[in-house]
Amino acid sequence: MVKYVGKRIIYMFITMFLIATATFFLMQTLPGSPIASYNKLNDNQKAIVEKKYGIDKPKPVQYAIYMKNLAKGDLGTSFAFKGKSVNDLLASRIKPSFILGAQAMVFGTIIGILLGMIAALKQNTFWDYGSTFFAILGISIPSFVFATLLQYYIASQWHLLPVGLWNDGWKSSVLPSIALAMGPLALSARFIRTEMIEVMGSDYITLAKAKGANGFEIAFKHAFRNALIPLITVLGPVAAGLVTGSLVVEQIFAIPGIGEQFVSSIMVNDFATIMGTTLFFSAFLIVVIFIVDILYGVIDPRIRLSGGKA
Amino acid sequence: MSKILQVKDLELSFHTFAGEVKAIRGVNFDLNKGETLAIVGESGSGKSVTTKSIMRLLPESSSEFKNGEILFDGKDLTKLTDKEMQKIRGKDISMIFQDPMTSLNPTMTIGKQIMEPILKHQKVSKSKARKVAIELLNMVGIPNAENRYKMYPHQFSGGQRQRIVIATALACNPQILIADEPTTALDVTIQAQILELMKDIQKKIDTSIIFITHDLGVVANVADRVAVMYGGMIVEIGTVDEIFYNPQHPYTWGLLSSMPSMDVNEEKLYAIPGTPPDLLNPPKGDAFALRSEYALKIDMEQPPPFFQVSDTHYAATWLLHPQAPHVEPPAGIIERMRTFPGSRYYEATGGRA
Amino acid sequence: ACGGTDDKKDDASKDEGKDDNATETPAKEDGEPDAEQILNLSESAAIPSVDSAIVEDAVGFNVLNNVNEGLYRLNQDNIAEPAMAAEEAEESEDGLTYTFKLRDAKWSDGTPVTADDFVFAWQRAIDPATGSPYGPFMMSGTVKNATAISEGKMDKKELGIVAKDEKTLEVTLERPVPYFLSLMSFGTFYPQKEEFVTEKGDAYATNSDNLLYNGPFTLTDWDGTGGSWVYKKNDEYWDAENVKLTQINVNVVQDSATAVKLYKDGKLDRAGVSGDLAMQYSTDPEAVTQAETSVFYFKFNQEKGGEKTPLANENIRKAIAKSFQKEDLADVVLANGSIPANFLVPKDFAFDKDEKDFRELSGDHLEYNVEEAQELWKKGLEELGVDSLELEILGGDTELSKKMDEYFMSQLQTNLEGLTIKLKEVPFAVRLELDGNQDYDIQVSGWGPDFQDPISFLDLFVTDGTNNLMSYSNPEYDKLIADSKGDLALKPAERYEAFAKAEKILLDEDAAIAPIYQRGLIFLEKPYFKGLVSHPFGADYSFKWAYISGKE
Amino acid sequence: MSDVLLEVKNLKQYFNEGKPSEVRAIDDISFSINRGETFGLVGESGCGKSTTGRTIIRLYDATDGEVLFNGVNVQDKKSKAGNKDFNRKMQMIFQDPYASLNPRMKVMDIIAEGIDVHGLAKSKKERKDMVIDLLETVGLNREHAERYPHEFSGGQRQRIGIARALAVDPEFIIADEPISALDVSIQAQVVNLLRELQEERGLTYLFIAHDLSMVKYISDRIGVMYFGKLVEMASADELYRNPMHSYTKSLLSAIPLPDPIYERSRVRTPYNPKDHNYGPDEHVEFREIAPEHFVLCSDKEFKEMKAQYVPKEG
Amino acid sequence: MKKDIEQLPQDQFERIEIDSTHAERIEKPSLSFWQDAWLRLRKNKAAIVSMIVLVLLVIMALVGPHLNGHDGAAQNLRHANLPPKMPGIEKMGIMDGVGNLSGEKVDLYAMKKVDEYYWFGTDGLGRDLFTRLWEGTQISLLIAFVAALIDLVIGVLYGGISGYFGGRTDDIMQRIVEILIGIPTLIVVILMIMLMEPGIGAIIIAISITGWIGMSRIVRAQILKYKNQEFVLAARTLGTNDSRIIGKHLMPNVLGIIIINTMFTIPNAIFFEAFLSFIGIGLQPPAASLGTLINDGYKVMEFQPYVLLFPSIVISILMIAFNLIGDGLRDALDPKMKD
Ligand SMILES: Nc1ncnc2c1ncn2[C@@H]1O[C@H](COP(=O)(O)OP(=O)(O)OP(=O)(O)O)[C@@H](O)[C@H]1O
Ligand SMILES: Nc1ncnc2c1ncn2[C@@H]1O[C@H](COP(=O)(O)OP(=O)(O)OP(=O)(O)O)[C@@H](O)[C@H]1O
Ligand SMILES: [Mg+2]
Ligand SMILES: [Mg+2]
Repeated sequence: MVKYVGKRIIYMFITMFLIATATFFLMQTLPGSPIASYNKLNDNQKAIVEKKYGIDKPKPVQYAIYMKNLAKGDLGTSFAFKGKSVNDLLASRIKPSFILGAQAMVFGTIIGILLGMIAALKQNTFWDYGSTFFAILGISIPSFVFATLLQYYIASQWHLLPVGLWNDGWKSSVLPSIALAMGPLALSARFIRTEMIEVMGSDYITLAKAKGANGFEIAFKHAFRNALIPLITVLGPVAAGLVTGSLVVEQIFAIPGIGEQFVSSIMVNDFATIMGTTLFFSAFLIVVIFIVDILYGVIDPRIRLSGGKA
Repeated sequence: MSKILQVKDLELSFHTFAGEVKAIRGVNFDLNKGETLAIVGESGSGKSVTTKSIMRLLPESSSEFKNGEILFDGKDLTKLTDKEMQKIRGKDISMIFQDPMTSLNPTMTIGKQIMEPILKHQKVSKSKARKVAIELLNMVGIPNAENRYKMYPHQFSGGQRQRIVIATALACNPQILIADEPTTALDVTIQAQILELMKDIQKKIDTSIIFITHDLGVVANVADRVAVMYGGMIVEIGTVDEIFYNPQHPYTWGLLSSMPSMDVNEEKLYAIPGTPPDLLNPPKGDAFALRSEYALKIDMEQPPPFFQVSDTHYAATWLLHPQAPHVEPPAGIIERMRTFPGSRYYEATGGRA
Repeated sequence: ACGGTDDKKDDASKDEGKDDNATETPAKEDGEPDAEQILNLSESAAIPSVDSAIVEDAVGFNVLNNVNEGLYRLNQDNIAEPAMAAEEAEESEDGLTYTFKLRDAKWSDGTPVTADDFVFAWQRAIDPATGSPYGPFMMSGTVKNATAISEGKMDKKELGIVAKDEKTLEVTLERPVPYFLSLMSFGTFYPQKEEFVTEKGDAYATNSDNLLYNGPFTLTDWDGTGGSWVYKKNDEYWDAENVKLTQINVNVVQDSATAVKLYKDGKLDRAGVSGDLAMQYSTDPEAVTQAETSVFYFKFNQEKGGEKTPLANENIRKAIAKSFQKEDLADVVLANGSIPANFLVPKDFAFDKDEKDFRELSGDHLEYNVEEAQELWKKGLEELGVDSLELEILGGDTELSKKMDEYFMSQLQTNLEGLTIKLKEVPFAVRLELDGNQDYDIQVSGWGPDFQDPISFLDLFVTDGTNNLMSYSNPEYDKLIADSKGDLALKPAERYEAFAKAEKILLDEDAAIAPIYQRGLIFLEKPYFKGLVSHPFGADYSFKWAYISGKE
Repeated sequence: MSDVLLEVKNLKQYFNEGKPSEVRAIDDISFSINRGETFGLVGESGCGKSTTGRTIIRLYDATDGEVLFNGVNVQDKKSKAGNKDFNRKMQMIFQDPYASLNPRMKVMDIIAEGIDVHGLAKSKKERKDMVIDLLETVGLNREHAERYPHEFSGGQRQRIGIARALAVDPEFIIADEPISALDVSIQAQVVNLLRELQEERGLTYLFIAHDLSMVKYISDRIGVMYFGKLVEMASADELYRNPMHSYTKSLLSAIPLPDPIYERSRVRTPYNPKDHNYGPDEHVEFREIAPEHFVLCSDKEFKEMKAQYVPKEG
Repeated sequence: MKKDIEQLPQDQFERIEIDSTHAERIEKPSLSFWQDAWLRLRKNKAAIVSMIVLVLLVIMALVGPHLNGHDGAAQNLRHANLPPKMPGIEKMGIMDGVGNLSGEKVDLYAMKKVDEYYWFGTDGLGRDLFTRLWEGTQISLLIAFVAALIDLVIGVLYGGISGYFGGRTDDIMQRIVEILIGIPTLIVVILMIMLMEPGIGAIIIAISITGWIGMSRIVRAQILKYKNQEFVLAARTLGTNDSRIIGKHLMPNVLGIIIINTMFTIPNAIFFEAFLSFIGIGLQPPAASLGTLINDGYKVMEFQPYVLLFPSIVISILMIAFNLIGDGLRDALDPKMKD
C-alpha cells in the first residue's frame, strides 16, 4: 500500500510537471499582450516592464525560471493585478469556490445516490422513470439556464434566498450549490442505478435473500456498498465537472470565486493567472483522482489488502 | 418417514421479451425428513427454478406461479407474504449456490455474513452470534476460525468459500438445505471434501437436503432419492438404487449410458442426440420423444402420466403403459438392471462384475 | 474614462457612471439626508491596482478618485476646482508655469500632505522603472522633460515639478496647455507619500492597509485581489464635513442581468442595464439615462502587411461610412441611451469660451445616405478595378459588440452590392495586438477622453500617432493639430476653429474613420440615492457629495 | 507406434517473470505425443494444463524449453509462411462453448475462418461447400450455416468449434477441456465425434481435462499435472490400475462414479505435498518405474515404488 | 400422480422413427445479434419515442429554416423583440403576440404595426427566431456529430491500439492518458479556442481535444476483455493476422459499446458548445447555435421568456432523447455494460 501510494505520488509530480510544461508553451502561443495598456508604453518602458515580468528573456530561460518557482510553489506574478502574486490571488478566491464545490459534491452525490437507489430498487416503476427522468433533466438543462431559473424564482420572485453575492453567510451558498449539484446528482443517480441493478442480480444478493434478509437490509447492507465502489471511480471526473460548473455559477450569482476569476483573467489575457489557475485546477484534479483511488481501496477490501489496483 | 416438503403440480412461467417461458410444467415431489433428494437433469431443465421457487427467490416482476402448491410446515409457500417468507428463509430452509466465487459479498467480512442469519432469526446477542459463527467455521473445517473470521471472501480459496457458504446456510440448523450444484465449480478433490462435509453435517443436524447436480457420480455418492428432470418436468423419481439400477425413462437411460465406465472400454459412448426442448413452445406430447429412439406415436400427442414402478419409484413414460411395446434399453442399462432385484433383467446370480 | 479603445464598457455592465443633473428631479436634490448613510454598489471588475502611478483601468481610476485627491477635483458641475490646492493656481503669462498653493490637508494617517508628496508621485509616475502606462502618456509633451525622462535619456529629477516649500508647488510645462488644470484632477497626478511608499516597498498598494488616503473616503476590506471592498468616510479629509456617506459596500458583479436582479432585490442601490434589458427598463421610473463622452467609430486600415488595402481608397471608405443606419443602431440595437454620432468629438463635452458646445461649431459629418454611399461604392470599386470586396470587421467579444457587428454586417452587405463582410470577434487584449500590428480591415473602436478638450480625440489620428495604427496621414490635418498645440495654444477661438476644420478633414474629406455612436448608459437607481456626480472624463464618478435620503 | 509428432522438452512458462506476482504456470515439463494417439492431460484447476496447451500452439511464447512439432522447434521465430503452415497443422478446441465462438459472426464465417486465412477455397461456392461438408461431418446440417452462435446449444457450439478447427485439415488438435462445460448427456456427442474424427483422419490429440473418467476413456496415454509439473505419465489403463504418485492416487480416489453401491464404499485418500518430505539434497525427477510409466519422484521414492509395483494384467 | 391407467387405442403405441437431424433443428427464426438487439430495443418505449423525436428534430433542423418564409439572417429592426405569434394558436391566448414592455402586457404586433407572423418571435435585431432556432439546431447538431465522430475515431484507434498490443505500448499510452485526465478539460478547451481562429472548426477541435479519452478507455477495456476470449485465441491459432482479428473479431463486438458511448458523447458536445457560448468563446456571429440562442435568451428571461424557452426546450429534448436512446441501446446491446 505504502509503495503504491509512493508510486502514485511520483506519478502525480510527473503529471504536474508535464502539464506545467505544456501549459507554459501553450501560453506562449496565445495571441495578445497581457499588459492592457501596452500600446501606451514607449519602447523604453516596454523594455522595463518586460524585464520586470521576466518576459524579455529567451523562452527556455523563462521556462526554467518558471519551473524553478513552481517547484517552490510560487505561481508567479499576476499581470492584471499589478504586483500581486498569483498565489495570493488564488488564496483570496478559493474559499467560496471550495465551499460551493464541496457542498454541491456532497449534496449532489447524496441525493443522486438516493435517486439512483430508488430507481434501481423500484426498477421499471413510476419511481424509476421519475427519478431517471429527473436525473436526465439534471444533465439536460444547461447549468446556466438552471442557475438562472433558480435565481429568478427562488430568489427574485419568492425572496427565499439571496439573489447573489457572497455576503449572506450560508444562505449565499445554497442556490449556487444546488445549481452546481445538478451534474454530480445526475451522474451519480444514473450510475448508482445501473450498478445497483447489476449488483442486485448477483449471486451474493440472492444468497442474502436466501438468508432471510429483508428488502432494506439487502439494499443497504449488501448491495449499496458494492454499488458504490464503481461510483467512487467516477467521482474524480465529477469533481472536475464542478470546476466547469463553478465558472458559470459564480458568474451568475456574482460570487467572488476562482472560476469567476479565471474567466476574468482570460478576458484580460492575464497569462500568469491563467496559467496559475490552470495548474491549480490540474493539481486539484490530480489530487482528487488520487484521493478517490485511495478511497477506492478503503471501500473495496479486495483492493485494500492486495495493495493497489492491477 | 415424515414428509417435510411437498411440491404439488407446480407450474411456473417467466415473462420475457421473447414471450412466455414455461420453465416448470408440472412438478411433483415430496421431501422426507433427513433424506437427500438429488435432482438431476440437463441444463435448462428447470432444476434451479424449481428450488428457487421453493425459496421464492425468483424475480417477482417476471415470474408467475401458474398452478400448484408448495407445502411446508402446513403452509403453502407460494401464497405467503414476503415478510412471512423472510422468516422461513435462512431459518427453516436455506440454500447454497453453484459458484462460491460470486456467492459471498466481497465487501463484507465472512464473519458478518455468517452471523447475519443468526442475528436475523435467533434472539441472541452479537457476541453469542460470533461464537456460533466461529463454531460453524470450525465445523466446516476452516482452521484458525477466530482470526479468519474477520477476513474478506477474496482471501479464501474456492473450496474454502464454499465451506463458508455452507456454514452460513447451516447457521440456524435449517430443516431443509437446498444445494444448487454446490460442487460443479470445484475440482474433484475439493468436491469430494465438500460432499463429505455435507454428509457429515446432515448426520449431525438431521436436515433434509435437496441436492441439484448434473453429475451422476455425485448423485450416486450423496443421494437417498433421485428426481430426474427434463424439459421443466420430473420424468422419473425413485430411490438412488432404483434410478441407477432400474431406470425406466429413456432419458434416464441416456443419461446413465453416456458416462464412460472406468472399468470397461466401450467402443462408443451412448449419446443423446439433439438439443433440449424450447420452453417457449414446449412440445405437445412427451418432451423427450424427439430425441428418443424409443419414441411412440402417442408421445407426439399426449404427455405421459406418471406410472408407478414401485412404492417409491415413478416414471413418466408411455413405455410403462401396459399397452406399450416392449423395448430393450441400451446394453449398459441392461447391465445395470441385472444387479437390481425387482428389475425385469435381474439375474440373481448376476451381481456386479 | 478610459484611454484606449476599450469598448467593453458599452456592455453597461458596470453601474458606476454618470448621473445627468438634468434628469434629476428637484425633489431629489432637496431631501434631507437619512441617519444611516450606507450605500451598496457594484463594479464590473475587481480592482487591479490603486497605485496612482500604475492604474490604467476604469475601476482603478474610480477608486482612486474617491479615496485620494489631486490638486484639483471635478466638482458637481464637472468643472475642475482646487482641491489639494488651496486656491486657483497661478499661471504664468506664457502659460508655461503654474504655481500651486497647497491647503492644510492630511493623509489618513494624520500626517500633512506636502508639495514633496506631489513631486515624489509625479517623478515616480514618469520614472520608466515604474512602468507606469499613464505617467508618460499624460505628461509627455506636457510637463517639462517628461518625454526625455520616460525614454531614459534624463533623470527623473529633471521633471518640471518643484516643491518651492512645503506647501508650494511649481510646475513647468513644455508648451502651453490650455486644459492643464483639468488634468490635475486625473489620478496619475495624485500625490504619494514617499516615506510610506518606500517603507511598504513592493507591498505598497497591494491591499487596503498598504495605502494612504487623502480623499473623501478610505478603502477597507480590500485584500488586493478580492471581489469586494468597502469605502469608509475619511475623517481626516479636509472637506469631511461635506461627505455624508459613512460607508459604501462594493461587490464585483460581472453579469449585468445579475446586477439588475440584485438591484430589484434591494441588494444594490444602483445597477447598469445592458442593451438586452434596456428596452424593458427604459420607462422604469428608477431608470436613469446618461450620455457618455465615449465615441465609437470604424477605423479603416489603409495598409496591411506593407500593402495598400482596398480601404486606402477614399470612395470605398466614404461609402462604408455612409451606408449604415445609425439611428436604428442606437435606438434598437444598443437601446441604452446611446446617440448616433456624425462626429468624432462628442456632444456635451467640450465648450468654447461662451459655453457653446464644440458640436455646434463643427456640425455633422458623414451622415447616413444610402444613395450616395452606393454611388461612392461603385466609383470606388471601379477605381480598384474589382466588382466585389471581402472585408473583415474586427470587433470586441462582448454580447453587445457582437450584436452590433451583426447589425453592421447586415447593413453593409445589404446596402453595398458586392461587399462581403466577415466578422472577427476577439477579446480586448487580442484586439489590441491586432490593432498594434495593423492586422485588420475595419475595426470597431472607441475612445473616451482623458481630459476635457477636443484634442483628446483629435490627437489620435495625426500621422504616426500612437492610436492611428491605420496608416492614415494627412499633412493638413497634422498641421492643424500641431498648430493647436503651438501657435494657437493661447488663442481659444482660433484653436476651436482649427479643431473644427481638422474634424471636417478627418471625416468629411478623408473619411479616415466612420463615426458610429456616442455611448449612453441606462442605470437603475434607487430614488433615495442622491447627489452622485458622474464625470465626462477621468474617473467615472465621485461619491463625495452623494447621500441617502428617504430610504426608510 | 513410435512415430513422434510432438515433443515437449523442458518447457517452462512463467508469467510476470521477475515480479512479485510471478506465476510458474509450467515448470519444466517434458513429454511426447505419437502420431495418431491421444494424450490426456489431467490435474486440478490452475495446475497449468491450459497454459501447456497454449504454449504448445504458441499463443504464449515459452519462457524456456522446446516444443518440437514434426521435429521442428515451433517456439523458434519462423518465417510468415512457416507460421501459416504450422497454424494449419496444429489446431485447438476450447473449453467454453460460449466464449469460443464470435457472437457477431455467422456459423458459416466462423467455420470458414481458416479457409479464408489460408486461402483454401478458390470460390465462394467452394467455400460454402466446404463449410457444409464440415457441418455435416460434425453432425450439423446446412441450414445451420446461416445462423449465429447464440442460437445453438452448448454441444452444438462445441461441434461448431471442432468444425472450425477441422477446416484447415490439421494433424494435431489440442482439446482444452472441450467437454467440461457441457452437460453430461451432451458430452458423449462431442467425445464420440472426436473419436470418429481421429479414426477417419488419423488425428493426434492433446486432450486436456480434469474429469478422469472421460480422459481415461478417450486417451491412450495420460499425464498428470500438479502445480506446473508433470507428476506421472503412463498409458491410460496402466495409470488407472497402477497409480504410483500419491497425487494421482488421491485424484483417482476422489472421483465419484455413477454407481451408488460403489460410492458407499469408496474411500478417499487425501494428498498432502508435504508427505513427500523431500530432503534438501534429494533429486526429484521424472523416472521410469515400469515401461512407459513415469513418475516424478526422488531416488528413495523411486526404489519404494519399484518395490511396490505389481504389474496388473488387463 | 395418476394411478389408474386408462386404456388407449393400441395404434398410439406404435414405435416411430425419429430423424436424428430433426433433433438438431432449431425452431426459432434466425436472428443476428443486431436483429435481436433491435427486437429488444423496440420494446423500450422511451428509446423508440426518443428516436422518433430525434428524427423529427433532425428533419426540423433541415427544413425548419425554410418553413415560414423568413430568412434567419435578415434583420428588420422595426420588428425587433417581438413575442411569438402563431396563426391558429393565437386564439388560445398563447403565442398571440402579447409580450412584456416595461412591465406591462402589450400586443407588440399591434403596437409596432406588424402584419407578419413570427411564430417564435424575433430577437433584438428583428430576426425570426423560428428560423434561427432550426438553423441553430442544425449547427449544434453538426458540431456535436463531427465532434463525436472525431472522438470516436481517435478514441477507438487509441484505445484499440493500446488494448490490443498491450505491454509496453499500452503502458506508455496509458501513462499519457493518465496525464491528460489530470488536465481539466474545460481549461484545455478554452486555451485551444484562444489559440485558434474562432469558429465552428475551433470549437469542434477544442471539444474533441480531450473528448476522445473516455471513448479510448472504454474501447481499451473492451478490447482487453475480448482479446483473450477464446474466439480470438481460436482465430490466432488459425493464423489470422492482427488486422483481421481487429476488424472481424474485436470491432464487431466492441461496436455496441462504441455506439452507446457515442450516444452519450453527442449530447455532451452539444452541451459543451452551449457552455462555451455562455462564457463568450463560442461561435462567431452571425452563426447561431442552440448555445448562443440560449445565451441570448437567458438574460432577458424575465421579460422575453420565449427567447430562452424554445432553444432550451430543443436542447433539453435533444439531450433527453440522446440519453434515453443511449440507455435503451445499452440495455439492448449490452445489458451488462457499466460505464
Ligand atoms: N429469470 C428468468 N427469466 C426467464 N427465463 C428463465 C429465468 N430463469 C430461468 N429461466 C429459464 O427457465 C428454464 C429452467 O432454468 P433453470 O435455471 O432451472 O435450469 P437448470 O436446470 O438449473 O439448468 P443449469 O443446469 O444450467 O443450472 C431455462 O430455460 C431458463 O432459460
Ligand atoms: N496470462 C497469464 N498471466 C498470469 N498468470 C497466468 C496467465 N495464464 C494463466 N496464469 C496462471 O497460471 C496458472 C496455470 O493456469 P492454467 O490456466 O494453465 O491452469 P489450468 O490447469 O488450465 O486450470 P483450469 O483447470 O482451471 O483451466 C494459474 O495459476 C493461472 O493463474
Ligand atoms: Mg441451475
Ligand atoms: Mg484451463
